[in-house]
Amino acid sequence: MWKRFSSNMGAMVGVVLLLAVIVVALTAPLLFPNGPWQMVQRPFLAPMAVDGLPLGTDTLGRNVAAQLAYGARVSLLVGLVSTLVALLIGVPLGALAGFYGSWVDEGAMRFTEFFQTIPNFALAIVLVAIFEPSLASITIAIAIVSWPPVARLVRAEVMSVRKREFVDAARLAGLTRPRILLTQVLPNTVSPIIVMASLMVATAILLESSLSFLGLGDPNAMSWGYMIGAARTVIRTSWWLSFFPGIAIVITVLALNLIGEGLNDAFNPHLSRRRARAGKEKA
Amino acid sequence: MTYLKATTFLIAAALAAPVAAQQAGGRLDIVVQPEPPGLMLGLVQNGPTQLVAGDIYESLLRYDTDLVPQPSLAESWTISDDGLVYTFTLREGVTWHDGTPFTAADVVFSADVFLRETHARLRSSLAYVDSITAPDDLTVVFTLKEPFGPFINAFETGTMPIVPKHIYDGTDYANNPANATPIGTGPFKFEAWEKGSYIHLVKNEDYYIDGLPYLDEVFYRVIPDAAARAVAFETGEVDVLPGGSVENWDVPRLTQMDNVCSTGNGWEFFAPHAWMWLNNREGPTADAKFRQAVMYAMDREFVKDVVWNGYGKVATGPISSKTNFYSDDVTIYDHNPDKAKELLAEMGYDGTPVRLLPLPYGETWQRWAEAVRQNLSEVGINVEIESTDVAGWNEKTSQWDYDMAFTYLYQYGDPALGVSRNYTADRIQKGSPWNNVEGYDNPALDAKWAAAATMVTPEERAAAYLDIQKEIIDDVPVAWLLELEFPTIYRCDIKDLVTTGIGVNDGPRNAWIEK
Amino acid sequence: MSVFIVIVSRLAKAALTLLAIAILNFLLLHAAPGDPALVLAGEAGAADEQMIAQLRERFGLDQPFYVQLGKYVGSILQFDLGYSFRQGAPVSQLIMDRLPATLLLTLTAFVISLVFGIALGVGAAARVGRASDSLLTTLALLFYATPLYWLALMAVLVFSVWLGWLPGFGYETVGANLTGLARALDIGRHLVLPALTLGLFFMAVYMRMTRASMLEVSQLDFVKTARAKGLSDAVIRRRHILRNAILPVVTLAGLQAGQLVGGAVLTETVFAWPGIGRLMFESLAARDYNTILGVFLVSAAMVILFNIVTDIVYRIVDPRIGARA
Amino acid sequence: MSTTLSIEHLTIDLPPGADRPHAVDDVSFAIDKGEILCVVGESGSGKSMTANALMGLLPPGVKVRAGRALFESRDILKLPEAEKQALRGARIAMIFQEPMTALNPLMRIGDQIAEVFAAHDRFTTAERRKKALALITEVGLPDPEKIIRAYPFQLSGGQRQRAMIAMALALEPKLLIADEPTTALDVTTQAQILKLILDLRDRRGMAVMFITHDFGVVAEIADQVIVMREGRVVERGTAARVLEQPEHPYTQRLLEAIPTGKLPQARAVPQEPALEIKALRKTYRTGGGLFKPVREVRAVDDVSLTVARGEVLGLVGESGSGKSTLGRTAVRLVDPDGGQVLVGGTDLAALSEQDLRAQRHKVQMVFQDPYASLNPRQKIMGALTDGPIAKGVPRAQAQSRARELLEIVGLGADAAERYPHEFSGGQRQRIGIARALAMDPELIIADEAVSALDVSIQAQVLDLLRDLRERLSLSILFITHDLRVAAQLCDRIAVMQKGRLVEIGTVHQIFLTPQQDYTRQLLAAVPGADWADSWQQQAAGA
Repeated sequence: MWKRFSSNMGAMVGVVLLLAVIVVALTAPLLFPNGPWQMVQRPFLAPMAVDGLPLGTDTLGRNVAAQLAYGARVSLLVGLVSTLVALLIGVPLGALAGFYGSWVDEGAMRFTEFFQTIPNFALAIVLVAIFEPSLASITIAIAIVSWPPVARLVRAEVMSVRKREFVDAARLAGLTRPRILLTQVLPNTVSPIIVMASLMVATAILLESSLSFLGLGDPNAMSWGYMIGAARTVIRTSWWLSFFPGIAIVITVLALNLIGEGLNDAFNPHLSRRRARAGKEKA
Repeated sequence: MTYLKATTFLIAAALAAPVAAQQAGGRLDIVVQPEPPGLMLGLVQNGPTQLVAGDIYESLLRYDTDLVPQPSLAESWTISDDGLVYTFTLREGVTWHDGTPFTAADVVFSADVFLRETHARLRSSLAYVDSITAPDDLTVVFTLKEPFGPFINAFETGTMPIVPKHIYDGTDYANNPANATPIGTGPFKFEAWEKGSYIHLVKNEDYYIDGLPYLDEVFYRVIPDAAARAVAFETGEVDVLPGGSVENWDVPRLTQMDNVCSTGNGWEFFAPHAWMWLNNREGPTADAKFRQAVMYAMDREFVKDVVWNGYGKVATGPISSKTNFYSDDVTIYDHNPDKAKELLAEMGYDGTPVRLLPLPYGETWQRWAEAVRQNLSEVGINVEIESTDVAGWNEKTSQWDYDMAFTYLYQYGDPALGVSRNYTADRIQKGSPWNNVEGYDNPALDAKWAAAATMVTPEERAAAYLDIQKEIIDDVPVAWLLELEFPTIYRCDIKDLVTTGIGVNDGPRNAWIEK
Repeated sequence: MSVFIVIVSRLAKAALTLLAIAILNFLLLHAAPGDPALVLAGEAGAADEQMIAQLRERFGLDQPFYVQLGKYVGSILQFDLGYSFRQGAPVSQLIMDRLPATLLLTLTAFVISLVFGIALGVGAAARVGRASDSLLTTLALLFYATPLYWLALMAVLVFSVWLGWLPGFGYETVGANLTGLARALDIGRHLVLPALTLGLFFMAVYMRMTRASMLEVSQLDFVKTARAKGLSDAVIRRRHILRNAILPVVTLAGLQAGQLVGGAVLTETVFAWPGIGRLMFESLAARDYNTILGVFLVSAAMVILFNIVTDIVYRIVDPRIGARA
Repeated sequence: MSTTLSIEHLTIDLPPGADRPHAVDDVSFAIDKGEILCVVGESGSGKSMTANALMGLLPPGVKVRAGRALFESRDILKLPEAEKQALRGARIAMIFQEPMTALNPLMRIGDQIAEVFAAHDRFTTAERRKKALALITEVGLPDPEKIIRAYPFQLSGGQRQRAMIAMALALEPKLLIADEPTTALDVTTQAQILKLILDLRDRRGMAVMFITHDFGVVAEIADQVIVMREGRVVERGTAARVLEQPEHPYTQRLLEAIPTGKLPQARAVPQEPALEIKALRKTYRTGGGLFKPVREVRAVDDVSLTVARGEVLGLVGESGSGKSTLGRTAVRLVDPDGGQVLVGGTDLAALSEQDLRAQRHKVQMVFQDPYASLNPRQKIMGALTDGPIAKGVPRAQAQSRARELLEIVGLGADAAERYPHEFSGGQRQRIGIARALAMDPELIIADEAVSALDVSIQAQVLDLLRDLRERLSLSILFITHDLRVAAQLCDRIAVMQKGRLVEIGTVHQIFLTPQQDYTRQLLAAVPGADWADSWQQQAAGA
């Protein structure tokens, strides 16, 4: 598994990039003890124009480098937590639907479809606007719009695993259904869930930045989307204010996508190999 | 400062033939932001509606940039010496856009019937009015119950738009189908409204002043994104950016372009005054020392220079320097963090966090709130910014659910119209974000405000307002910030665009394009 | 099962879903602080109790909550989206005014992304492992990771401001009074940037998906059969692999086409495109309940419509579906 | 007779990192016109690679290293791609193992056949259609006009294989390569397809390279045989010679491993029942939505049978006969619609979910697919102890018993700490058996437990079962589609068809004096039945 993953160059690039972002996020308070909001110099200083401000200053003379570092914290936090919350909603729902079938499945899937019918970015906007922008409301709104695909994926996986013979064996062993679901079925759906989760973190980061861009960010937390939103009015005079956070988002999202793809390839070694084996089994 | 003179104006000469250089023809594209909810000025008086409908509707008077009244639908007027009787002589030969003649009956209907029902701000002035009569088709008489100095300022288009009686009399005003195609007496006629895109006005060929307007048509362009509005101006797609339609950061860049002029004029009548409501009822902000500390902690010059690009003026107190009866002979709060810390120590501030509600009107206000939070945190005040949209802001301020909240309000030329409403105890009423939202209760001052409003001579009133300003500024009921100045940006070949105290709102009437 | 019956049963289900969406959103919106009367009064710059009370009465906000909900649901059931008091027009009219712009934008973006996405995906799959494949997949990954609005900003900056090739915003040149072909061309020029920026992300999605799907299908047994028949690679790709590989792409595209309508808020905002996404966003801050609800219903209806269309397309492409059910 | 294809010293490289360097190593053989050559081997023997190399269809990374393949006096291994393409389908045709997946699911059968003509630019559209119809008729598909418009999913497995053959024959190739074309089919269908291929060979005089792992099939069809093992040819000769006098030990082992029609001695079986099934019914309903008609399949239709203590009862039938459903219903993996399943006096069919759980251990199952029957994320120890612990056996005791059982099935106790992927298919089946035994069941149901295994592995597992039967006096319900396998292990055999029990009797009764037509058909369809009998008799006599 790890061998296949580590031999995937894209995935390793992703890991390195993501680690870099994580390190920056973790060390932000050490690197910039005064926080991202302090007005340190004249506004609109270009990158490298003044020592100690490698990325320049923003509209209020705040250190862009510090903002980027603190922004990484928010992006990663919102991305991770909202994905976790989405998993907490989607995995049980999908697992129950897929495992128990019949009316449980029917009900859960109607519920899921219902959420998929509402345009999800619009729903996120309404949710954040209504609960007022804060990290908590943004995280929850993102989770609420992103769980349906999780539920569908888990349901499909559970339905396929549930048909495998070892599940029958576990039933014959006298294990209770919940225990079979937890110990036999769910562990076998972990790989696709992990792959999906890594991609969801990426999507959540994009969503958070889009909300912040529209002015629906947490005003007390410096985030990349906020930086772009704040800087877009000065994009022509001070390109770096929207350029750097944009690049930061691209790098982070790209890294997560690369990792997700790498995991996917590692979990599902090349189809031809799998097919060859399947062929052999039948022969 | 200019004081009002209650005298008779004869204006025939004032409207002498246009200067030879003025050229007719052409089209003006003006940004309007946000899209107005409606154009029937009698029903809706928000900013965008005033901007567009100011060309369609008119009132009896106009006001120049020194707030001196000028004739409009009224040719001349007199005010009795006791300040109680205002007599207006209307212009002859004025017709509505649908061809119906305009008469004094329209004025009486508008002021006494229509606007009494629909226009909250005018209603408070009309409270002083005893009767409105039309002795003949060209004369209207307003009789007051008691003298009310600022009454002469009530005849501005947005304050008292004259609406057509023949269309609205006896109808359900709000649901009258004619609201979609407004009929006024103004220099431009409503032509089309492509929702989400533009409003198209065309020249009123039958306008009662020969030669006016010069322009053939005016497009009000709806462009929801501030950056896109700036681009639109750069690429020449729009010609005029009324105050506030681009972010302040773009102003210097745009004004440095070739053939681009800007002016801070045209806001004198409104004199937008920005401050933070400080909740006087509870929390740290209930303590005057805390409020004074806030004043000292803020670097308002920095905000003016950085956030507002140098436009505007640091406010000294409740009355704008553009409004009548302003005085700077008061305590001045400079940026003095040490003094602020001292005051906080004296008061015994324990670090209780205070919530700060920015005004949800775009990046400028957001940055301003961030700068204030940083200033306050530097003197040891814990600030949390609460984010909300326009609806949430209105709800929170009018329900007093805030600690500190940004706002700005218009002053309409006179403290009795636009200032006292925010400080007197009788205006402490939940449900409105324009009254005494901070909950400042000072009975002694209440009496002084009331007296100053009904004094007859300007001199008396000036003295009374000086007294009020000195006292209230020491109390800091709210944290005054800036006298805002919203520069109007336009192509230099557009002439005479801003000639009155309400700026572009009625600018196209006289504007012309140099070819 | 015949297509007709599918449509009827899906429409019946859709009606229930839409009703549920109306109710949920109604509850959500009314839970938000502030109401349209306050906003409208607020924008007027001054108001008093009387005015706000008047407005509330006009908007029907003075009535008990359940009465408001009941009335709304009642009118929805009669296909009446209500009246926008803020805009002074029936919601259906507001939406119909804006809908063509949104449909034009999203459908163009959709077609661009689908056509180019599939074409590039097929191309990349055919050159799998080679430099051109790596280049295409890397580019796709980049577009996939780039925030839409940022790309939009950059596009305006470059193509509109610096180069001046294309208009950076708006739906058409205002007041040009163009008609016929000239107007269509004018709208087309305005359409280029927003449709491209909106389409690029989805193009990346479809490209990656097509490529993966092509590679997966090309491993299947029947492709070997086709080879054994002596078919050329091009014919195999077109007739055998692509037709099978396109099924999951069609499904995804169908799901997203509907979402595009609601998701165009960002693009419409940056490019000042007068569509319903922007209408919703603007109405939200003003708490123009009926309009927001109307936009939600219309976009949800779009989602459902697209899903049904996808279903039918699927049935046409894949003979197994109809028979199996 | 002229030689159609001649392969000389063919060597095919595997990609680096594979378990051996060459897929095919120095292989030579020839096929004459009108001759059927069977290439026999177990999985991984390189037989399919050889075929793919001839077609130019080797998977990426696998390359021909040396050798030539002369066909129509050209070395087809060295032809440029365009000429290989012209050859494929026209001069050399190929059919595959999986008729289910080998046809494009989205294209009509007629179009897929006509496509062969199009690929080689023959005939007009109308002619193509006529030819396709003729081919469909020739391969014995019913109602050609309907078949030509049908999609693959509307055809049965046998019909699809016929359609494949129609495609392969379209341009009258000189050589037909058939890669295990009947392995996935039922015996009766298999017999029909084999007959079809023989007929076509006779009618058209083409050469056939027939790849199979089944000596029964070889006996039915082959003129010449080569036996491959790990990429090398270990034996070659005429079918009769190889079958009757195998020279190479590997061939001998393979032949010995074949379950044959040789009937074991009947054992005395006690009459005490371990499992009694009474009037069991199970009907599957599909559809039944608002607009969908209900379709009913009677998977188990009023079946009664008894498995005595210590007895092995074989349950035989073709796919869709309901034999697996019967097995699954007997252990309540499927709830029956009616009837009783009595184990030690308890009616499993009547128990509530909770009561059932306490009784589950009495009947255990060994499954078909060795790769799906073990949880890949659980160590073997867990698989073997979950059940006993749930039943109330102390953990330590359950674990020591698990190690013991692993020894018994021939794996060694240390297998307990490993994961399933570390074991081969045959080893996994042993683990599956150990898992069933761990529950101390009164009866084991083995559902096609050896069907997925190679012949030699199959023989080992059957040996194990036979051994366990003796040592532990197990009662087994042995479900299989393969009569030969059933004959090896079972005391009695029950034959099922379309959900009904057709016939039940001792092995001798069923094989020697079958009472029902269907049983006779099944017996007749067993490939190589005649040969096997004769060879066994001969072997017995020798």
